Amino acid sequence: MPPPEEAPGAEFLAVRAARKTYGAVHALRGVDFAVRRGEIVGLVGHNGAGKSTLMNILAGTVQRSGGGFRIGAVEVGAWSPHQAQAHGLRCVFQELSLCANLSLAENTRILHRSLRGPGWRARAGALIGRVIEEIFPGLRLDPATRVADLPIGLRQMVEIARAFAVTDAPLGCVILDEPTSALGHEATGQLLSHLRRAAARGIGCILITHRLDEILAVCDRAVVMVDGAIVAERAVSGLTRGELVGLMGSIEAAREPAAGAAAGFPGAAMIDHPGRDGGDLAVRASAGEIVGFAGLDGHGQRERLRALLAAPRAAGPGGKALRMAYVAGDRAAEGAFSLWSIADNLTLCSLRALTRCGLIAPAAERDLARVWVGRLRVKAPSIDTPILDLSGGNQQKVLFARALASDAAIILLDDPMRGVDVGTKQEVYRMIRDEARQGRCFLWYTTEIEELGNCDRLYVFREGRAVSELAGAAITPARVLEASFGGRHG
Amino acid sequence: MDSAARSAGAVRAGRRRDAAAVGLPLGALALMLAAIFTIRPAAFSYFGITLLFKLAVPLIFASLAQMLVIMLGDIDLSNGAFVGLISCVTALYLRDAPARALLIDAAAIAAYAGFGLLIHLRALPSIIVTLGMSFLWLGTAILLLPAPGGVAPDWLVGFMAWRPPLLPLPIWLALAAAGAGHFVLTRSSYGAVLRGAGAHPRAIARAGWSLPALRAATYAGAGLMATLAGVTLTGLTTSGDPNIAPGYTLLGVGAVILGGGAFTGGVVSPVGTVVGALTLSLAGALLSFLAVPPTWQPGAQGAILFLVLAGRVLIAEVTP
Amino acid sequence: RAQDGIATGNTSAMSIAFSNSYAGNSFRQVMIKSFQQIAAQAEKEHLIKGYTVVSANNSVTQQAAQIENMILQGYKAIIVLAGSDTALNGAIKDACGAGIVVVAFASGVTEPCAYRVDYNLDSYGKAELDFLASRFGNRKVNLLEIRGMAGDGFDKRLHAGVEKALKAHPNFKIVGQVYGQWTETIAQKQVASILPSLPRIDAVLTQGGDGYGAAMAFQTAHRPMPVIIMGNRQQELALWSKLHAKTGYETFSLGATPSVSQVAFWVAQQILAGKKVPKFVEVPLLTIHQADLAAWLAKIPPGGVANATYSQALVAKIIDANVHHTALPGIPAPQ
Amino acid sequence: MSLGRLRLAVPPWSYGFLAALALWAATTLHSGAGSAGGVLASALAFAAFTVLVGTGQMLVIASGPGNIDLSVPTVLTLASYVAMSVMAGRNALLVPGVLAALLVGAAAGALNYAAIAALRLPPIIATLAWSFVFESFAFDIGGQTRLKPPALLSDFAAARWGGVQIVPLAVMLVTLLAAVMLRRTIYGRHLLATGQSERAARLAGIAVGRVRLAAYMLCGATGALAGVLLAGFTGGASLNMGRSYLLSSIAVVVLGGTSVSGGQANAVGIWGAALFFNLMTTMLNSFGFQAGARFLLTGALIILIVAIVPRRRAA
Ligand SMILES: Nc1ncnc2c1ncn2[C@@H]1O[C@H](COP(=O)(O)OP(=O)(O)OP(=O)(O)O)[C@@H](O)[C@H]1O
Ligand SMILES: Nc1ncnc2c1ncn2[C@@H]1O[C@H](COP(=O)(O)OP(=O)(O)OP(=O)(O)O)[C@@H](O)[C@H]1O
Ligand SMILES: [Mg+2]
Ligand SMILES: [Mg+2]
Repeated sequence: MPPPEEAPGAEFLAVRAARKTYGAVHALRGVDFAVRRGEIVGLVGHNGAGKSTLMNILAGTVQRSGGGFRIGAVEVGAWSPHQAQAHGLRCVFQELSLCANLSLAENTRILHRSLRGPGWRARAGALIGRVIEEIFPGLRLDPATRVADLPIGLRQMVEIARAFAVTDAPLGCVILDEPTSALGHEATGQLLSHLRRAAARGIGCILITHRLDEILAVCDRAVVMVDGAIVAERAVSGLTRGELVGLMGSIEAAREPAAGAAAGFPGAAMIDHPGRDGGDLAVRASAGEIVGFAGLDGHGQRERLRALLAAPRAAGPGGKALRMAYVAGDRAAEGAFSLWSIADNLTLCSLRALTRCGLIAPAAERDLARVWVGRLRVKAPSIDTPILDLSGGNQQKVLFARALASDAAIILLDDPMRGVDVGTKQEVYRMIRDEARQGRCFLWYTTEIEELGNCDRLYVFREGRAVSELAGAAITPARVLEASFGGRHG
Repeated sequence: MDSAARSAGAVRAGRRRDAAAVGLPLGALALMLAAIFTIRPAAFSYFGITLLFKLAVPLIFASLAQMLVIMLGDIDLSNGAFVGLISCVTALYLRDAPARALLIDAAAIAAYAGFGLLIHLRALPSIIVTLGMSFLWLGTAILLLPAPGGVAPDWLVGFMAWRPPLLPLPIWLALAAAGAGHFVLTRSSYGAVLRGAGAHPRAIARAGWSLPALRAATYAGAGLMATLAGVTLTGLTTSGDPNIAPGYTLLGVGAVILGGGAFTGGVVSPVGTVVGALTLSLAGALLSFLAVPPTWQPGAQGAILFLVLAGRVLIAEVTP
Repeated sequence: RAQDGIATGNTSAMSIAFSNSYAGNSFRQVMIKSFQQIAAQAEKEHLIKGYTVVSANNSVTQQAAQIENMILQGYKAIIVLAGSDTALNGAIKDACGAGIVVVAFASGVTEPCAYRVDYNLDSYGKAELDFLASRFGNRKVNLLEIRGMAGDGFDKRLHAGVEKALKAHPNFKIVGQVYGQWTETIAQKQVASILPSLPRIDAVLTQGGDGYGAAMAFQTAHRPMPVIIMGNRQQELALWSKLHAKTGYETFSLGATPSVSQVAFWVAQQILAGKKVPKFVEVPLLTIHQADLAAWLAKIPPGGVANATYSQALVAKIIDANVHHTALPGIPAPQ
Repeated sequence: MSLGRLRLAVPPWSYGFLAALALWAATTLHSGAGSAGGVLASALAFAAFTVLVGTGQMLVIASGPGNIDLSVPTVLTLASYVAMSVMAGRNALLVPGVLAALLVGAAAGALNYAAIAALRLPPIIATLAWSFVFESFAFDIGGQTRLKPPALLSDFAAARWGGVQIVPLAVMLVTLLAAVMLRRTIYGRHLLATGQSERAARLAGIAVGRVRLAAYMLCGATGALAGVLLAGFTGGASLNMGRSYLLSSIAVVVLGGTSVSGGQANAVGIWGAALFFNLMTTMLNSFGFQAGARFLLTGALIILIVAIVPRRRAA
């Protein structure tokens, strides 16, 4: 859908010279930012650029260290989540903000205070059901479902719907911080078209995403942040992906072909994991191979990765069982150790190699951490920085480094690029290919179809089974999609 | 899309889980009652059931107090000592100076809320703060009443001995407590916010609620429940004792867990808790029906606990 | 006028229950065993139909619930060692209301319908201080008092006895007070913690179960051993005997006998058999003087407590002595 | 501002030591300089047992939210009875007795974990239920008597080495070992990782179950060791010897800077907290407050200390 030609409406909210510091870290260094009614603003920037911080300040969940704040024409001092709600500002945060123990209806009630009194549950259920149907038609979730029972993708959809639901205060602006990182292909499309519809009704939107195509598809204006400052602002019409990447200061490398097989691999077989039944292919992988797990989100790829982890290992060269490492995409729940520094997180899987006479050698440990922080360009003051102080993407890099730094011969990647910026992605792709060339074996589950181009071979999953196998030149988005939706493939 | 089917399945699983949370302690309770009625058929009477569950009434309220705190993801080690303090206040003042008794009770509840606030604002570990609180309650109780004594007002003793129609008083009170708890915490719109605050406080704060206020309110609610426990207990014992109920602290935790609660915050069931309290109270008393040699009585108590709770494995089976 | 001697009413169809508040120390273990022994004997002799012992885990609310259950089970008498002076009043009243004989022993149960079998705790404190007076005369004496548990009725009554007795001895001064909870290890820790801040201690008042801990604390702190009133535990007596051999150390030991549970048993049985029994039955404390020390030591098992067996006849005599306000039959030292 | 900087310069776990120091000073002021040495010696001697029990408890608490061992007092008692029974008062049987106690402690820990894992019980309930069972075993073994230690054990427990008590020194060694284990061994890292996030630890290749099992077994073993030493120090194993270690073992761990939500532990801080508790008892005893006031002050001091310790706030 092309952006509308008419000028956007009146200014809804603006910050001037907004600053935020965390101790010595300047997360925001004097940012001017405004959003108008009916306007969709795309916010892009590398990991740790300060996007989430800026949104948190707008939503009132983080107090700014300095700068002005205007809502409509009124200058405001203190700003709280409650005030933000009352003025019709909603935020879908990068880490989900639904209470897992509550039902959809109850979660809706949390955000909408007017849902109370007799019959509130029915009203809340009807409201959330209606909005879900409007944004993601055909989803039909029972409002009595507990959020804990939903997979992450559905939770994200519910949270988005909750933000767009309207009760007493009119909706002014919705902030979406990487809403599509957990959404499948179809849902992403549905969301983007809903954003356009909402904008047409005069609702402002701020969309943060690392998928630049989404920015180009729906936004009116793109704002680029680098290191806590806004470095560029452009109207999107006429902007190309290359230009946008250029504004962010990193150049997108041209995609190299997968190189594993070309360099004389595959080597020794490392994995031969039988399927559950006849319709489920055995997963095989060899040293030097990058094997992708494709298919729609939540069709059993992750479960298969976990099964591989638990299965008995093949013996390696020395007769010892091959070791595996796992990189989780859900870093908060399955990856990061929140009380630890970068160094502690990074070296966890390499401790055996760092041990001298039964004790871990601190110097060796720090060296290892420094090397990998350097290689992956983790943006942090030091290797002793607590991992939670890093931006989401940088945390993910540390988890990547943990797996790569270990002596694991097989590395399982569970949608590991969630929330990683384009520049870093390119670096990581390169690193994966390098590591594969040196004899490691990767099994890589991803929901992003372009990423699959890095694989030598892939298994497409449907309804919990690996239903087909594609290799080399056969890996094209069209064939992957066809297999995902059940088209027969030879 | 299979999301509709998945969601419907999840709803069914959720209902099963809720039912199991209450059904499990209920089953254990039924089994124990069956054992008692077999050993002693005379117990199956209005009079017998009254005697069996009399002392469960204060434990029900103490468990509900503990449940509120566990709902926030905290634990309350001062619960039993607080019940002791209230029992002293009740026995000392409620008969002759009711206004004074109510004032002290109100101040104690406010103190509870204040400590809840302190725990939240300074992000303190509740386990140690409530341990400190338990000393405060005990010290105050001993200052007020240096040795067991005092007299409960006649109306209170009379009420606890009242024989209402149809069902024995303890059963009526259990039904009322479970019903009120279910309505406030599980059904009402504010209950949803409170449970949410226990599970994911950040999400609740982001939705514009004041966490300090929610926490203070919940702790005050816990204080109120513990006060009810102290008052009803005094009505049963007819006098006050600072050391009367330290056992309620862990029994209450047990009742909450048995009733399907979890320490992760936000996952509690008032109905389950009430049934859990009835079950545990009976489990402690069951020893007098079983001819267990004295040496092995503590062991038998441990075994009963294990048996009663072993059903959780079944819950885990039905709900992956 | 009550009939003296053993009442012989037929109690062979009646069962007696014993509700005990706490079983977690050796004193209580011996007490339970003493009860079981005498009750089993009585059962064999068809004096009773059956008996049961139930211990609550130091929880008075649980004990109250257990008593309520005993009412349901049709016991004719319930013997209670109460975890609280007052907290069981409701349950005891229910039992009395159901026509059950309730005998509370070694506890200050205040419910008037219950019979009480107890020591005279005033005499406990008095005996301690009188002995010390005999040792120290009119010299100024510094005392350390080890009490039981704060907020407990037994502790309060015993302490009140001590205070009363102190009035007669103005030269005695309590310079320190700790709570040992009738537990050796806790008493040792508490005494050790206060010792450095105290002047010379001449004597230590105890409540039973705490004398040895106090002695250990003095020993570890390398302080001169004061006259510690002992509590009839074997290790206390052994230490006393050892010190006596070495330095001529002399003290005095007194305390409850665990077998007071037997007295309570017979009192209950006698009431059921029709004997008129006063509401308060005083039982004698067991005292050990230097002269009897060796004899007692030889009889008590290592790590055990001085004990005596109460026969039905002896208990009948104790009851009669209470009725007539005559001297209680003492517990003779073993020969 | 300067206060804020001062607070940051003082690590949280050292607050116990500072508070202990203050209490020590107060007691000394009250009862004369001559008492200072004796007060400290007695505090050290008794703190040693609490620290020993607390060190095991710390490993359990650090192994994840909700993990706690309430069976410590009865394990301590049971192991002590087993040890005294095996030793039978003879010096020659000292080593077998200690080994038997350690075995009992470790087995108790394993049973605790087995109930937690197999019956899916919250640790607080599972360990409580086991503690009842262990109590019955202690009743059965020792019940009616107090078992005496061999002379060698009593001598060791009271021994001094140039005026310094041996047992506290030995426990300091245990503290050191625990601290090194947490920071510098693979097991320590795995334990702390497990404590922070079980799922993440599993995916990082850590055998979470085995790590927790080991924590519970170590906890049982330290409790058992404390039981043996305590029997030596107090002249015998008695049924209620473990009574005061239930809440104190948890309190010293938390006050010592270990997080109740798991994943973070501090072995050295336990000493500060244990000294604090012991010196508080000393102070309250020597000031001669009434019982009620003693409890009030105890509660107020505990809350005060935790409340003033600065901690990393959640964002
Ligand atoms: N609570 C905090 N404490 C300390 N530093 C923080 C905190 N939150 C964010 N930061 C720092 O602020 C900077 C901006 O982080 P922010 O989360 O806004 O980045 P982002 O642009 O959203 O990145 P991403 O795309 O990875 O989500 C980062 O350097 C981060 O390390
Ligand atoms: N990511 C991984 N990398 C390497 N090994 C792993 C990984 N995950 C699990 N394992 C190994 O697989 C085996 C089984 O793992 P599992 O998670 O079932 O262990 P657990 O249940 O925590 O421990 P236990 O077997 O003691 O109950 C363990 O030996 C573990 O070391
Ligand atoms: Mg972000
Ligand atoms: Mg396993």
